[in-house]
Amino acid sequence: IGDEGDVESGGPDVLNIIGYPESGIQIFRDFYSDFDNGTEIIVPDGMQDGDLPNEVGNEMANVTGTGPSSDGPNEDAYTDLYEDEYDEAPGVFTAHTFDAVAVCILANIAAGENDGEAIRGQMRRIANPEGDEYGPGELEDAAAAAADGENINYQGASSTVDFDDVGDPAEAAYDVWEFDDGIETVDTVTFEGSEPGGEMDDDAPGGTDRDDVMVSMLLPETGDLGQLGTPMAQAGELAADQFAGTDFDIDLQAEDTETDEDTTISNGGALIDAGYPTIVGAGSSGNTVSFVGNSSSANVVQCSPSSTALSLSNIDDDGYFFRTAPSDLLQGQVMAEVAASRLEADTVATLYVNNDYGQQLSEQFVDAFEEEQGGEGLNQVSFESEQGSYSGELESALSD
Amino acid sequence: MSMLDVSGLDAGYGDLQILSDVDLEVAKEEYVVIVGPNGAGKSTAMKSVFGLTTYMGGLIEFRDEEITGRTPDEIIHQGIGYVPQNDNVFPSLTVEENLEMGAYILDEVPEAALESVYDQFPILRERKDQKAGSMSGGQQQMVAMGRALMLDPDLLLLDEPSAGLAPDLVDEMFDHVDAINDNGTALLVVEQNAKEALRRCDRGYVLVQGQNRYVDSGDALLNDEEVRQQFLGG
Amino acid sequence: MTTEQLLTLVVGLGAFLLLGDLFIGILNGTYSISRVARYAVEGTLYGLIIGLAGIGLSMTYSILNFANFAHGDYVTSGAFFGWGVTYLVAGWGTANFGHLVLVGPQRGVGGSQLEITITSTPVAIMAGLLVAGVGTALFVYLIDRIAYKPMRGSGGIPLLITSIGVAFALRYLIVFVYSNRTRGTTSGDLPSLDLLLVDGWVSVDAHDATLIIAAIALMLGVHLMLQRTKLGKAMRAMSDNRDLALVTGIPTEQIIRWTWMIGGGLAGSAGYLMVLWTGTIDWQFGWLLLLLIFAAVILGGIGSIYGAIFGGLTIGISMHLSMVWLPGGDFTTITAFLIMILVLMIKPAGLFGGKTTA
Amino acid sequence: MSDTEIGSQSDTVQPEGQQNDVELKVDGLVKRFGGITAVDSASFEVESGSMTGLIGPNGAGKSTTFHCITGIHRPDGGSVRFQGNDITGIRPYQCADYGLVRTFQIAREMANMTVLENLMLPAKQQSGEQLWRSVMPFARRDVIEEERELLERVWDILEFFEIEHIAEEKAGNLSGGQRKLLEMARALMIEPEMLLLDEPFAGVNPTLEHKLLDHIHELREEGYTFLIVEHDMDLIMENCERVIVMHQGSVLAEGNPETITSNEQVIEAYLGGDV
Amino acid sequence: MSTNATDTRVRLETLWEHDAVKILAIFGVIYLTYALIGLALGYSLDGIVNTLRRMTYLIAVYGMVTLALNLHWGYTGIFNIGIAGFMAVGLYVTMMLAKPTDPAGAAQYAGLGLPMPVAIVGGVVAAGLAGLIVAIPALRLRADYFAITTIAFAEIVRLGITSGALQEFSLFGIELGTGGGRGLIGNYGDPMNVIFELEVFSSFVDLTNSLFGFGPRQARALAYSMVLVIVLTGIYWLIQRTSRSPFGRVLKAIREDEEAAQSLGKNTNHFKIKVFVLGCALMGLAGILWRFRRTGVTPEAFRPHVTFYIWIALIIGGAGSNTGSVLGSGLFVAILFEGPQYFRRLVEQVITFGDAPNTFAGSVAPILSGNTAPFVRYTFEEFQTLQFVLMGVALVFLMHRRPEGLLGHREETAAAIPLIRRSNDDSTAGRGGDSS
Ligand SMILES: Nc1ncnc2c1ncn2[C@@H]1O[C@H](COP(=O)(O)OP(=O)(O)OP(=O)(O)O)[C@@H](O)[C@H]1O
Ligand SMILES: Nc1ncnc2c1ncn2[C@@H]1O[C@H](COP(=O)(O)OP(=O)(O)OP(=O)(O)O)[C@@H](O)[C@H]1O
Ligand SMILES: [Mg+2]
Ligand SMILES: [Mg+2]
Repeated sequence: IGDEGDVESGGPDVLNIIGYPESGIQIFRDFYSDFDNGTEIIVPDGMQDGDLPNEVGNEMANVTGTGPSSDGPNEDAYTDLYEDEYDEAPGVFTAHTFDAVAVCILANIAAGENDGEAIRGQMRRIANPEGDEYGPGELEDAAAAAADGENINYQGASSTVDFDDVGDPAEAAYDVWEFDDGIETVDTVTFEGSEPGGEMDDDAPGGTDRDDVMVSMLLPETGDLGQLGTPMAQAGELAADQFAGTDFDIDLQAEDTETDEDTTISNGGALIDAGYPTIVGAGSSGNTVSFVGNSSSANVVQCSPSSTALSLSNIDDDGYFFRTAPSDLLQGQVMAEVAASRLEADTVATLYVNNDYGQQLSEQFVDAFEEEQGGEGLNQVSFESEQGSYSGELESALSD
Repeated sequence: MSMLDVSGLDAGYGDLQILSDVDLEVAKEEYVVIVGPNGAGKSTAMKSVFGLTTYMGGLIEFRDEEITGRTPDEIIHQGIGYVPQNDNVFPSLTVEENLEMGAYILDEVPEAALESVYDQFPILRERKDQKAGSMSGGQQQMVAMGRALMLDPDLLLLDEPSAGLAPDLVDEMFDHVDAINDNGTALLVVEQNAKEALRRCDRGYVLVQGQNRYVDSGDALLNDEEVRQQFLGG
Repeated sequence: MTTEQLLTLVVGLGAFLLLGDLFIGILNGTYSISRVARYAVEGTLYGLIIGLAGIGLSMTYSILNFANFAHGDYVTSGAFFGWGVTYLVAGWGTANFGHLVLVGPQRGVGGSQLEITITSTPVAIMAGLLVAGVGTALFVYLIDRIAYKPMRGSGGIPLLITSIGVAFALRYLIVFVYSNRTRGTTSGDLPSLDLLLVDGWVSVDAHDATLIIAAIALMLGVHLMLQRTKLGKAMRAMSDNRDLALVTGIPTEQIIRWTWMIGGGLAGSAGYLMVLWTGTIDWQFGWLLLLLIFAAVILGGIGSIYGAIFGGLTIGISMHLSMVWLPGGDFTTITAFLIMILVLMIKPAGLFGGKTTA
Repeated sequence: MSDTEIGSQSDTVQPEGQQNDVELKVDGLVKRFGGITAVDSASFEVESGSMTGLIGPNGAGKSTTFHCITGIHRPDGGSVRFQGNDITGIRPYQCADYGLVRTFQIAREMANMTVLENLMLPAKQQSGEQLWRSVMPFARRDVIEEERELLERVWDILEFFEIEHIAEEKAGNLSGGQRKLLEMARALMIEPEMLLLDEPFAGVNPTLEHKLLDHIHELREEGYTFLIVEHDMDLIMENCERVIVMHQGSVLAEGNPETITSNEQVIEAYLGGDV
Repeated sequence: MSTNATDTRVRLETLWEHDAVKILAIFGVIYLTYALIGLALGYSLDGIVNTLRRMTYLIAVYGMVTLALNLHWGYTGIFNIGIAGFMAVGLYVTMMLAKPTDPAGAAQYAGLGLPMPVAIVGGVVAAGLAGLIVAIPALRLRADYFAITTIAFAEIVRLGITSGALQEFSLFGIELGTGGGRGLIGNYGDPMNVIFELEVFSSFVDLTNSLFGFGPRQARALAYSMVLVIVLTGIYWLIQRTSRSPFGRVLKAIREDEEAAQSLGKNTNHFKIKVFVLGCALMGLAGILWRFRRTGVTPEAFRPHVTFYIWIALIIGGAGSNTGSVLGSGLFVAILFEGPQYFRRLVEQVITFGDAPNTFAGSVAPILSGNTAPFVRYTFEEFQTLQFVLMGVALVFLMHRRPEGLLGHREETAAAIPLIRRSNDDSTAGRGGDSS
């Protein structure tokens, strides 16, 4: 078979396929049936689905993946909680959702009222350094401390959960994984991105004598990201359940985005109307981008657990938008490094889903690979989801 | 003995009633003509026999059996043929295919019937592979009639067979119609060429505003001063 | 007239230049031969599916005189019916009945676990294809009874609007029943024939071959059926003039029923074969195919089954060949639509013009 | 016989008309559909203010000739002149602008518009047909004024044809004959100078036919020119001063009714032996 | 008493004949219902007002597009199913014109930095031009071929702006971009600032604050909805005038029989192109107003289903009636678009469901043993999906039962004046006598 690969030599050493399993199944099928000539493949979090090899009908041994790690200080505590409750391993972004819900509830308790503006001022007081540390298993104590107006430093399941001045997580960790009867993490890379910081209120009113603590989730339970969103919502419920032993009644409401812009706006609007001061969501960056204007203009805090697009860092949000998921700025670097050192590539190409996520990650990856790793980026080819065949796209991406 | 017997028929389109209390009778081998002003409901009456209008009351019997509510192919099975007023050929089918369609309800194309139609209208044999849509108006009228004759019906309804035909063809058409009648087929014919039709028929109806106005033998109607003045143009 | 001639000239010249460029490019090595050949093979397979599905659309279009926007969802329905049966046969006893018949709505049951390929489970695939055809035929007939029959005789546009409603309802009912998960339906290990073509390989695997054989067999079958029976003539008669057909004694309802069933059966089979070929199934692939099917049918001229096949192949091949000049997949669909629009400009009645079913 | 010209030599001899102005002149008109030549270099003239009949067997090309004159079809050859202007191959709406209007063999009423709306439609030079005039407040005042005047004219014509009683009826609900009346009334609303009538009396009851003919004669007196396709020979003989006979796409004969009826070729091709 | 009763009934019936009354009554019912739903869901006043505001926004935008479609289909018989494409052209062009020349921060792509009013005009003109490009070659096609051409055009537009080729491009040396699949971020400040920065507006903010407890940004949103209602009224008026005029009469004639209209001296192509371009421009305008205040837009927003929504709204209201178009949009938004979700929330408020089965099979199997609960739960879980099924079924049902819609049966007279019967003495005074 060796010479078969040589016939069309050249082409990239590593191909980065950025997208979701919905299209990924077809892309990999086409790849293995017509283009498998020894090229290594790297994929980001979007493809982190342990079932993919089954759907593709191939072991996918040449695929290496990266993804935001749930490598927070309290990852294990969280994993135990999750497995106890749902009897399955937590998936990608579930820890981020857990943390987002926990922080939103704690900030609400600290603010003492269901008011988005007040909660905005408490988010960093709850999460950032300078304060007693609490983890996922200690949320009842954390709630009591927050109600007393104390400074607390929530130490999450996904990271330490410290927000920088634009509301992004200051620290991020990435797993490097492979397919091996599911997802097998083979390495973890931690980044110290930016400094924790940004505006916050000077003190916390707190108090226990109050109405329900209202918090909501706006996650994709159906649509393209439905597979991803359902466990995320479960993790969010788990976080709310941790407050069961406190004085507070938690009112957690979930709405579906259907991974669709209009539905996001419509169902998110209903959450705002119902008076929820915080919204954990939305799932995909595209939906989040279009919803940020609505939440911030209604003075509602939005905290996304899975929108990783770069553009969200600087979006016009009046300080209301936070996220527990790291920006793709970092994932691009991680992938570049994995490609260069682990996979020993000199040249790379990307095949990316034509949306915010795919485009940005592709650019970040190639930039990082060229500038930091000194390699060469060949083709960056976009694809539309839901095609019957991707051979044309693969052909272009793999050409020299 | 009457073959077709329509009595007290009310019919129309949707909510719109066109015919009220219309009686029509055609006896075996009889040649009956309906005349009347435009919009009187002549075509409507014919369509009603075939169940193509909204039925509103009355009785339609064929050989003493009620046929209201039957589908057109059932009625054709009973032995009635119909040539509508306009658009009465399948333009993209050849002449022969048009004729074959006339015998669709049979399993086999009846060769004898085909031959006899060709004998009656020799031009059709000459042009049997031409698309019917490219035939002239008069030729199309022959195709339409030939198609209706394929099953050798006992009663044939013809809606304005001479409309739009050149004078020589009009005469020819009337002769054809006569011949069909002579072969034993009863006829119910709507004609605007009223004088000629009445001259040739056994009996005539004058239909006005959806109602029977006069019924009489053709000659009697022709000679009736009032009918002449009002409906035959003097 | 003159503008049409001018357009014909321009388009003809354009096509000539492109083909010339392709030819020269291949000769002087600008375009890789194997690559062009791969595009051509891929395009042909795609075109066969579009053409097969297009026959049914074309027939109902000409007889009932309306553009059926639900046709794409018939394709999807058929694929799901058929693959449910394939899963059942291939996985009988190994998994829960519900999961099998719903083509694995949840993870865990899939083509690779059941090891489905034409060589390892030929019976399951034959049974699936049969059910895809017959089941869709009956299903489409049922839809006709419910949705279209009450509107017989309405104009083309009200029916078209109705069909948009049917398409919406059907597509999301598929989601409701089968879930919106995209899944892989076949196993990866598949015998294939690799041909060395000067500068690279062109591979045709067993499923490609199955698609070609089945599609051609089905097309031939329809051809013979319409030639040998008077059904074909009656269909033409009906598309000429429904009312006249009625009073001629042609059982119009029966003809309509057959038309729907033949068209539906072909659509279902096309859907099944498409899934066999691509190896994945999801709830909207038929809908996404629909506009291409329309393009093919219009290109070939409505009412002509040969037109539909020809149109399908033209669309499929030109979509893929367009990648020679416009690499990546961004412009394939745009190419197909532009070709359709251009043909409509030049020949408003389609290439095969008029009605020539059978 | 001597007055009958054969084929296209028609323009050499002046027939016995009252005025000698040529209103419409068709020269060498050709129209093909695929393999069929529907009109095969037909040439004839129609004099101003005359009533001319156009007859010929089915499929002779009469309707097609009308289509070509009025721009529904674009002729493949030949020329058409109307009042001295070359109007070959013009668009149908331009034809109406010149004052040449036709009716259809099968009435083409606007089924879902009322008879009134149908008749308001054709009038020429309605400033309200410019979008901005209909919309802008000041300009619209003039439009409304025009509409009032137009409505008056419409009622006049309804009375002329004695169909006031169906004025508010939807045109689609009219009977075949009423539609023919509407068709003609609508053509007159354009105030044309010449009317081409394609079988205006086919399917019209004889009594009504006579009334219509009276109307046509009245209109002629007002100076309209008529060219009528008709199969009813009696009608042609009694009402037309000139007759053109078409056969297989070309003009077979032209002349006054008496000469035409005695022309052997015409008898053979069209009238049948027994006339 | 009874005469009084019949009297009021008659008076009510005559009242009902007025379009304004119809609109007010139906919208009154819609708003009241939603206010009550809000109360039942425990919304506070600002939540309820906000719900109604969003409703107004949606109805106004859908209303505009439906009116434009009515001009195409209802009046002229032009079958346009490429609506989404024209909306996309309008919005994208406006955004590209308005975006600042310097692509700083989150906004990756540069624009021309034109003032918003100019950009809007640009977008509307561009949508109109797109209409012209489609119309000139395609309007001579059969209605259904034309329809397929328009939807193909809309897909070409959507795929074109998604494609990498137009992601960033330069036109005459000016940097522009559609952003490809990533879309555009509207980093040009609030386009409504023209109004919002007026002095009077601050008192409006104070007013909403004291009435509903709105913050300034919510007040802006409310004001924006009101602006949309005004624009909708303007478009309604424009199209109403258009249709009730000699111009509208020709459109109607084209719908009925284009060739005959030509023979009556009407340059129908001219009219069709004009009206198609006008409608497309209005669709572009609606596309702009729909989304230009949002943070960003992606091409996904213009998938064909948007077009079908508009069609459903038109069919509900009745093609051919402008009032019907507005009513249809209202009912579409209230019942089919937003309604099902509110219904679900209401039910969830009352009943708490346990976990639903994961699959359809899992929900159906228990039915055999008489337990329908899992099926009900599954159905509820899949409510979003069923909403689309409902839309489809509604469309089919309408086409069966009421193809003319709510008001389409009432053909509006196409004349600038009422076509009344002339009084008798008038006719004898005229030239009436000469015909007898
Ligand atoms: N499909 C239809 N729907 C509604 N009304 C109709 C329909 N067909 C005919 N009518 C109406 O029914 C009446 C009778 O029409 P019909 O065709 O029976 O007249 P007719 O006597 O045959 O006249 P003609 O000699 O002109 O053909 C007319 O007023 C006509 O307008
Ligand atoms: N659109 C067309 N396509 C093909 N052939 C046509 C077309 N229109 C007319 N023809 C053919 O042209 C010839 C002349 O037709 P035309 O309608 O002009 O005849 P006509 O003299 O008006 O006859 P009639 O008295 O029957 O109305 C016929 O042979 C007809 O079949
Ligand atoms: Mg009749
Ligand atoms: Mg004719």
